[in-house]
Amino acid sequence: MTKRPTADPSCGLPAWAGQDDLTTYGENTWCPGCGNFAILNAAKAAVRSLEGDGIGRDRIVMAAGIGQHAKIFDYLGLSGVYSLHGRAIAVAQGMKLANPDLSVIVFVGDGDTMGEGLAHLLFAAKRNADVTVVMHDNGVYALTTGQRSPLSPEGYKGPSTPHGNTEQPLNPLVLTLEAGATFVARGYSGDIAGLTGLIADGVRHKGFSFIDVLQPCVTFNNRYAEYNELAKPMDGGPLSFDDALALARVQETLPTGILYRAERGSAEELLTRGRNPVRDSGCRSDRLAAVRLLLDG
Amino acid sequence: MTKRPTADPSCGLPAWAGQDDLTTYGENTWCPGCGNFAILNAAKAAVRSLEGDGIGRDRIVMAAGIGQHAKIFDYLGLSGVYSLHGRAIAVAQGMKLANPDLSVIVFVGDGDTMGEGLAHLLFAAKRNADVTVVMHDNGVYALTTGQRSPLSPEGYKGPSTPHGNTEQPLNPLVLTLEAGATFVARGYSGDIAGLTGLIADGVRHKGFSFIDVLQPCVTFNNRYAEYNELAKPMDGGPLSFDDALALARVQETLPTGILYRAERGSAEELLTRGRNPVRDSGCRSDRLAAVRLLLDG
Amino acid sequence: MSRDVFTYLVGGKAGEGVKKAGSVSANLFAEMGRFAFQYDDYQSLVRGGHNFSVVTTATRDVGSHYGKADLIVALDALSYGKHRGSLAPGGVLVCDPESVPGADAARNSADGSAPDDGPGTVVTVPIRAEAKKYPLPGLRVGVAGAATLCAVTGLTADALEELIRAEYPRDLENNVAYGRAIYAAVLAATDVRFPLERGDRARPLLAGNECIALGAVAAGLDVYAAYPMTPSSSLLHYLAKHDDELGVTVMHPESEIAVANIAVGAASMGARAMVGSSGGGFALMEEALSFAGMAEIPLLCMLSARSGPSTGVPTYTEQADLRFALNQGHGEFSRVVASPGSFAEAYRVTAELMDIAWRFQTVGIVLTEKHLSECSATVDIDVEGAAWPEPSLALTGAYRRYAVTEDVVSPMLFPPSGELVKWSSYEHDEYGVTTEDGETITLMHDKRNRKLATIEEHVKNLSTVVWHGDPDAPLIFTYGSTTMSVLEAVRAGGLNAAVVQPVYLEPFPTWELEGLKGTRPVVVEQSSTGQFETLLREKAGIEALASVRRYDGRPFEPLELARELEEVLS
Amino acid sequence: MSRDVFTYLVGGKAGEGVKKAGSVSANLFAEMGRFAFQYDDYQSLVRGGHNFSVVTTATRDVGSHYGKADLIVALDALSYGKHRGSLAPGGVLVCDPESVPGADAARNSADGSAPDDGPGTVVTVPIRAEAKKYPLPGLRVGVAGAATLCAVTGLTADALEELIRAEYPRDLENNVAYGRAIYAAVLAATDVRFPLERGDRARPLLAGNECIALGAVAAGLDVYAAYPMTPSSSLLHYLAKHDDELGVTVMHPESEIAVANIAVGAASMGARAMVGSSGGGFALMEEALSFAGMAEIPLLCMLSARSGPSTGVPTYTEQADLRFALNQGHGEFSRVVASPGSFAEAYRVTAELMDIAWRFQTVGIVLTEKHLSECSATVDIDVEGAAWPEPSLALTGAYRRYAVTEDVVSPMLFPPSGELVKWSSYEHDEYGVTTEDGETITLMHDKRNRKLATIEEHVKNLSTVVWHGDPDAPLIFTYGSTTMSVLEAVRAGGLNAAVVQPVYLEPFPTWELEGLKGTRPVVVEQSSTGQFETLLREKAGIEALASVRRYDGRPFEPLELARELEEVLS
Ligand SMILES: Cc1ncc(C[n+]2csc(CCOP(=O)(O)OP(=O)(O)O)c2C)c(N)n1
Ligand SMILES: Cc1ncc(C[n+]2csc(CCOP(=O)(O)OP(=O)(O)O)c2C)c(N)n1
Ligand code: SF4
Ligand code: SF4
Ligand SMILES: [Mg+2]
Ligand SMILES: [Mg+2]
Repeated sequence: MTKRPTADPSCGLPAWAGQDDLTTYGENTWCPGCGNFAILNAAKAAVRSLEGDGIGRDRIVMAAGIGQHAKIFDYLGLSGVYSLHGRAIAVAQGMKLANPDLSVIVFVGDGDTMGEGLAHLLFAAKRNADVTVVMHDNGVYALTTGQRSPLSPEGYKGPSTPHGNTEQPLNPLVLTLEAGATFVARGYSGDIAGLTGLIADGVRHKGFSFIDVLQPCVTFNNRYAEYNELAKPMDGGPLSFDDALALARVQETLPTGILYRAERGSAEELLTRGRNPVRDSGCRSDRLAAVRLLLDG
Repeated sequence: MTKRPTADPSCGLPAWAGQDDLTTYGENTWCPGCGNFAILNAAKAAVRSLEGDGIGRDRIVMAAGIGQHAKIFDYLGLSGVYSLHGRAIAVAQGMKLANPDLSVIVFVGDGDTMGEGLAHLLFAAKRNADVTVVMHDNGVYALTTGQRSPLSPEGYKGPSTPHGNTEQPLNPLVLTLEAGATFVARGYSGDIAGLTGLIADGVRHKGFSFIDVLQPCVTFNNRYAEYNELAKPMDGGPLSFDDALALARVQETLPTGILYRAERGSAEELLTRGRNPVRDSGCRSDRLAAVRLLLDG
Repeated sequence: MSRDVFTYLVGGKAGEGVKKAGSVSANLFAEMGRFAFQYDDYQSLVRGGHNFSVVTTATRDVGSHYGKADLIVALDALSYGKHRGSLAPGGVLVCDPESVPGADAARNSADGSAPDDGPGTVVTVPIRAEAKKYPLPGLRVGVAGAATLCAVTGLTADALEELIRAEYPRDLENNVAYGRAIYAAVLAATDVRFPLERGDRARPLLAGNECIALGAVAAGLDVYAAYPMTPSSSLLHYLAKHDDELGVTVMHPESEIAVANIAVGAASMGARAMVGSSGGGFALMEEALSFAGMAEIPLLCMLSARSGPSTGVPTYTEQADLRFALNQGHGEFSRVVASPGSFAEAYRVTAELMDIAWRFQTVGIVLTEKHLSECSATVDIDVEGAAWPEPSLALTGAYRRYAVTEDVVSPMLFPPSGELVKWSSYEHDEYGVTTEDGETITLMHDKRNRKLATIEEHVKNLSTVVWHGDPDAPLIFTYGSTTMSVLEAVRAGGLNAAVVQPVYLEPFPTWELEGLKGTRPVVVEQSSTGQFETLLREKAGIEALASVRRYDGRPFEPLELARELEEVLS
Repeated sequence: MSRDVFTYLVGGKAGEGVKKAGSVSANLFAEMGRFAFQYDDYQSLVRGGHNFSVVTTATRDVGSHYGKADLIVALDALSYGKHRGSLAPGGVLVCDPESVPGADAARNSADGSAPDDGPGTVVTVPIRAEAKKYPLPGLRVGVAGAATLCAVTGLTADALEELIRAEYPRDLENNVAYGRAIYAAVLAATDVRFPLERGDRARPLLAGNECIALGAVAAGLDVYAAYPMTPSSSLLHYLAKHDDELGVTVMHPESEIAVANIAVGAASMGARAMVGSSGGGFALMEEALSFAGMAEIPLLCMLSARSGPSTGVPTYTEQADLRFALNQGHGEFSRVVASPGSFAEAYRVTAELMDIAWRFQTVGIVLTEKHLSECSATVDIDVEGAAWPEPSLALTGAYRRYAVTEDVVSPMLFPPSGELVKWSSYEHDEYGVTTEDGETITLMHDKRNRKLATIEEHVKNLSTVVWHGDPDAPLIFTYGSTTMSVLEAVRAGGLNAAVVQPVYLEPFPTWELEGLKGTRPVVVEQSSTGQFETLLREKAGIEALASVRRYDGRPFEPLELARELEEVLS
């Protein structure tokens, strides 16, 4: 249950702050040991790193889906929108479109965005929307108590598939690459430093960034042991498209890092052709003049 | 405007029949020269070919989305469901699940199924739903007067993108392959015989079949000249996954035929574990006995 | 023969420029300072079939096309067959002898009536044979409409040429030659003339969706997102075409779900966002409406109904989405629904709802129908009369997005701002942080519910119910685009009736209707179950004396409606 | 001390087996032939936080848990703090000294009341210290609940062992040893005993969603499709778990949109299909509901409401989706909505709606709330009383899917059949072929609308409004799961009141309520805007004398509600 803020503003922290100036007072309800803690910490570190580059935290906003992953919205001291299950990437695109000066980080779940919201993910990649998607990939619908997600392996037993999952999993890295993402990375919650770098780089990248973060769910899908062994930083930087795709298919090891990066005009710059809808919004007399123009034209 | 049936049953045709026993009286409203006519003819020929194999037309049902493509529902003398824009593949999966003895052909548009309904397509591929998707790929939203579709090239000018499409197109063959489709083919409405074979083979294939049919829209996207040159039957049969993927990426030629075929348990057989929900539906006393069992258990 | 109301009908195949022929004539009338109303009847197909366009004009305001036409141009046999019966007494039908073999001059009797086929004169003119002298004959036949119209209404051949220059610039010289030939042929074929007086002043000719677009722009529209769906698509097309001039960013994404969530996201960062669709697409936006309601994100929507349910009859009209529009989304949140009864009102109401959406951080729905969305008319728009949103904005300070204030609404603030601004679909505390605490849940429900009364107070200052005509006359209730038909019927039939038209439907303006409790009006609507009638009974205690309904997808015809009304009113 | 109604509360962290501890006790009571009602209060999290389970039992039917508990087991400090105030006079609270340092025996005064903290006795028992003697102590503490309950209610240690064998078989021997130790410690710590009489006979203990599942199965459910969403998920889980036994195929696809369209597709081929969700997921199904309405495809839906709007408070209850449920989907089509007021009614109503959906080829919605979906109780289900669908099926012959018949509904036929069977979302003719013809559009609207009256006639034969108690007493109106709370309040408070509960909400059973027009009942509901009250006023002309509403996500507490009712009734 959430307590109202108690922080004393005189101590220098804002009224909503919890343990630090990037953490709210929102009571953390993740299970002890959950990989989500590391993602939260990496996100905070990434924000600080971006501030070092001159991207102030006021200009960094976030959107979240619905799921355990999304609770990060309540904890992280960034502005933004706690949206709907599966819709965070659509909402984030709207945020970016409204004010392209903002950097938008989208925290999504694997159920959230590979299931309910798959089309938004792939279309954001296709049009190269300039948002950074951090997918908390725990291979399960955790918040709703462990049903299989689109990334769960065949045979996975959850409450909706007590006889075992009959479907084969989707490959998120492959699909985002194929859909046109210009920044595709794999992170691991067990490597906060690496993840911090990925998130910051994703934000720095102009265009659609997708980071598949291996996130063990200690309660429903505890894969720490496996990930600790397989998820090691990859050698070298981004690969060619073909090599990235080949690496994305490998399941025997799970190298982390930026698999692929490319340059292409972003959705918003192509669509707005340089305008900033919020900043350049016309005043009343501009608007009425435009109306009159069309009426007379 | 549709006329009520006039066919005289004494001539041997059913009351609803139009020019032949696989065509209804529904008035055809496609533009003269439209590629959809050829798809209709290929579908009829495929049904006749399947009948030759002992798959009676009563067991072949269809679903259609909404768009110009979907008008085939009104013309083709098969039972089925004229569904919603983007939802035909979901509806078709329900039809197949209800009665796995049926063969289900799904006629969809490129806007319909690569836009509004993308997730259904990719999930049907993922779970290997045993339905055959015939995608009328005209690269445009024809019925709604020519807006760009997810397959339209960058720069395409339509009424919703008068300054030119700012997005790059999706590749339907690549995405269905990557999602797990076990039968992926390209057809061309200019080659009715080839298309007939693909549809019949798709139906024969146990598992998810996807046929991307190049279909010139003479009104909004007339690509006959280009297709007549580039869309030639490929040499040889299905390829390895990697080769199929490589071929699917090529844009300089558009070889038609079965790019890829593989065997894998189908969604319905894995889910129903051999039951046929409609045929094996329990009678009232069975059901009440089951209820009592659980109440007492 | 000069007539008070003159109606022109042109029919042909889809793809032959029928709609264009209609709008050319409507523009011509508008430039003559006359009023005009254009209705396009078209099928859900792209080539072939049967389309027609009807334009009615007068020197006074005209709210509908008429069923009987004074001049009919039938470009093909189907049009001849369908519309021969629609020729007004004394009218003239011009058709092509090739398309209509039987319809030759022999049919005409001396007094200009063709006894076999009903009233009026039928003449043939070589529309297609003449066109075949030039390339692309199929694309040219629309010019025949303009030529015929000019000939019959007594305009000069030079006036026709000017018109063609303005309206058919592609392959101009051939068009002019063709038009002059048809003009001469018509003059030779018939003596029937309808000289049209000039009216008071030229007015712009606009479609309903264009009025909605301009209303939104007048109220500061920044972002419009939509997925094509008849009859809402023309709003998307219009804004996309004029985005630079209007200062609007337009996006057509992958689905209506994306549309709604993109708009919500855009609004959360301060952009005045709007979405539009028809029933099926709107149904997909419901979850996002409830989201906007909970998060208190301003969102303006346009819902243009077509004949339903489901895919229905996409290019035809109906008013069957009323209860759907009023009850969208799960849970309890404020929303405002208004339905314009005229083109000018479409402009005004859209701007008002943008204002309301932003002022109260709520969902606004412009409910309209194909009939208003896609018809065009000469309009007198009160450009300056548009509302301008005055949202409550925070002066920086310790910001709480959902601060519980005396003013009911919590001030807004948009990044970058130096403050933490958290919008949430979860139940939340004042900072927007999720809560499961019972007291806070109650507090926040109450906070949101207080807006209902505040919105009602605000709406009371607006024109929520429009009275047309003598308030002491027998009452007719109607709403939305049907208002135009009813008003025209009353005018055409010279009926003694007052027309009462609720513009706002949520909050329902009971305060305006209190005096009418117990009255027994006639209720006119395009719904098969009488949703508006039910609403009147349930909200305002007004029981219908008689119901006049039409739900075959076609709008009411004013003279027929007048007869029906006369019957039930007497 | 023997009590009419005995309430047991156990509280701890999520993941400690709190809910299980509640259901173990409820099962124990059920096996004693008693009635039991279990309420689980949990947060939207998986580990930690604060969960509690309350079970109230009696030898007569009991429709709610109670707020004051006779026995409380507090597994952690939070539970102690939250529930210390909920101890009934004479009750006992058992807690762990480690978790609750201050709560030691010293707090107890001689008469068993702790003057500092309110009534009742607080005793400490080494729940955690004892558990630490075994592996996985955190998973074991739930057993302490069972041990305490047995000790305090005077059951023997052997009875406890039997219970543990049945309910905690994993690592059984350690559980037994642990349980016996706690049992002994409780006996030593307190003298308070609540001997519980045996009741008349053992009844099954079922959750509301289980009753709905069984009702659907009784009426022939073939295919269930759903996407997880609290509080509907347990219906999915239950059917998935028992699919073989029940003969049901269960599918969890990619989204609710897929769910609804898969179900429509399945029904079109003859499978009795059902879908379930909560508000947000249901909102996504709207387009498909309108589709089912147009295509006349039978579709049964379960909508279980939670605290809204939008994502809201997922694990808490509310009745705010009423108007949403009644008005789903664009356009005009028939639908039937009913809301069960008890567990047994959930079974009956679900089967009835399956029958109605198939008989009339329409949409049926079982509207319920988290409170019914997720509470459990001993139920007397009339298994044989379930309706069985009797759809109108075509004898082969020249088949027309949408034949306009005297019987109103067009017979169904499923492939393979030798006939052409075309279902369509477009407006269609009798064969299902698309039409844009005005006459056919009207005909088909009329055809579908005729079902409204036919459905109403059918529903009139069902138990649409349930009267509880003396009809001459003052009236209380309520519906849905709130009925259980109201009935318990009336019982607990000994109120002189009749409770009137409309089960069917669409068609609204005005015929049953005609005699009540003008009465001024009290209206009780869990909605902040009074949707049910509005419905009563608008549909039945019944104006509330007073409204009792709760919308903090928690169900009503019977004694508090009784007091509130007493106040407004007098
Ligand atoms: C439309 C809709 N459907 C279903 C839900 C219920 N729901 C909430 S979270 C969730 C799954 C979460 O899985 P994932 O996205 O993987 O997040 P995780 O909890 O694993 O972090 C679901 C199905 C919802 N809130 N909205
Ligand atoms: C939910 C919904 N949104 C939009 C529409 C409107 N609509 C009908 S067809 C169509 C596009 C059709 O494009 P495509 O699927 O490519 O078919 P085509 O006409 O090109 O064959 C659209 C957007 C609709 N019927 N339903
Ligand atoms: S359930 Fe899994 S994902 Fe959720 S908080 Fe616990 S460990 Fe993390
Ligand atoms: S518009 Fe295009 S797709 Fe539609 S019928 Fe005409 S040619 Fe075919
Ligand atoms: Mg997950
Ligand atoms: Mg297309």
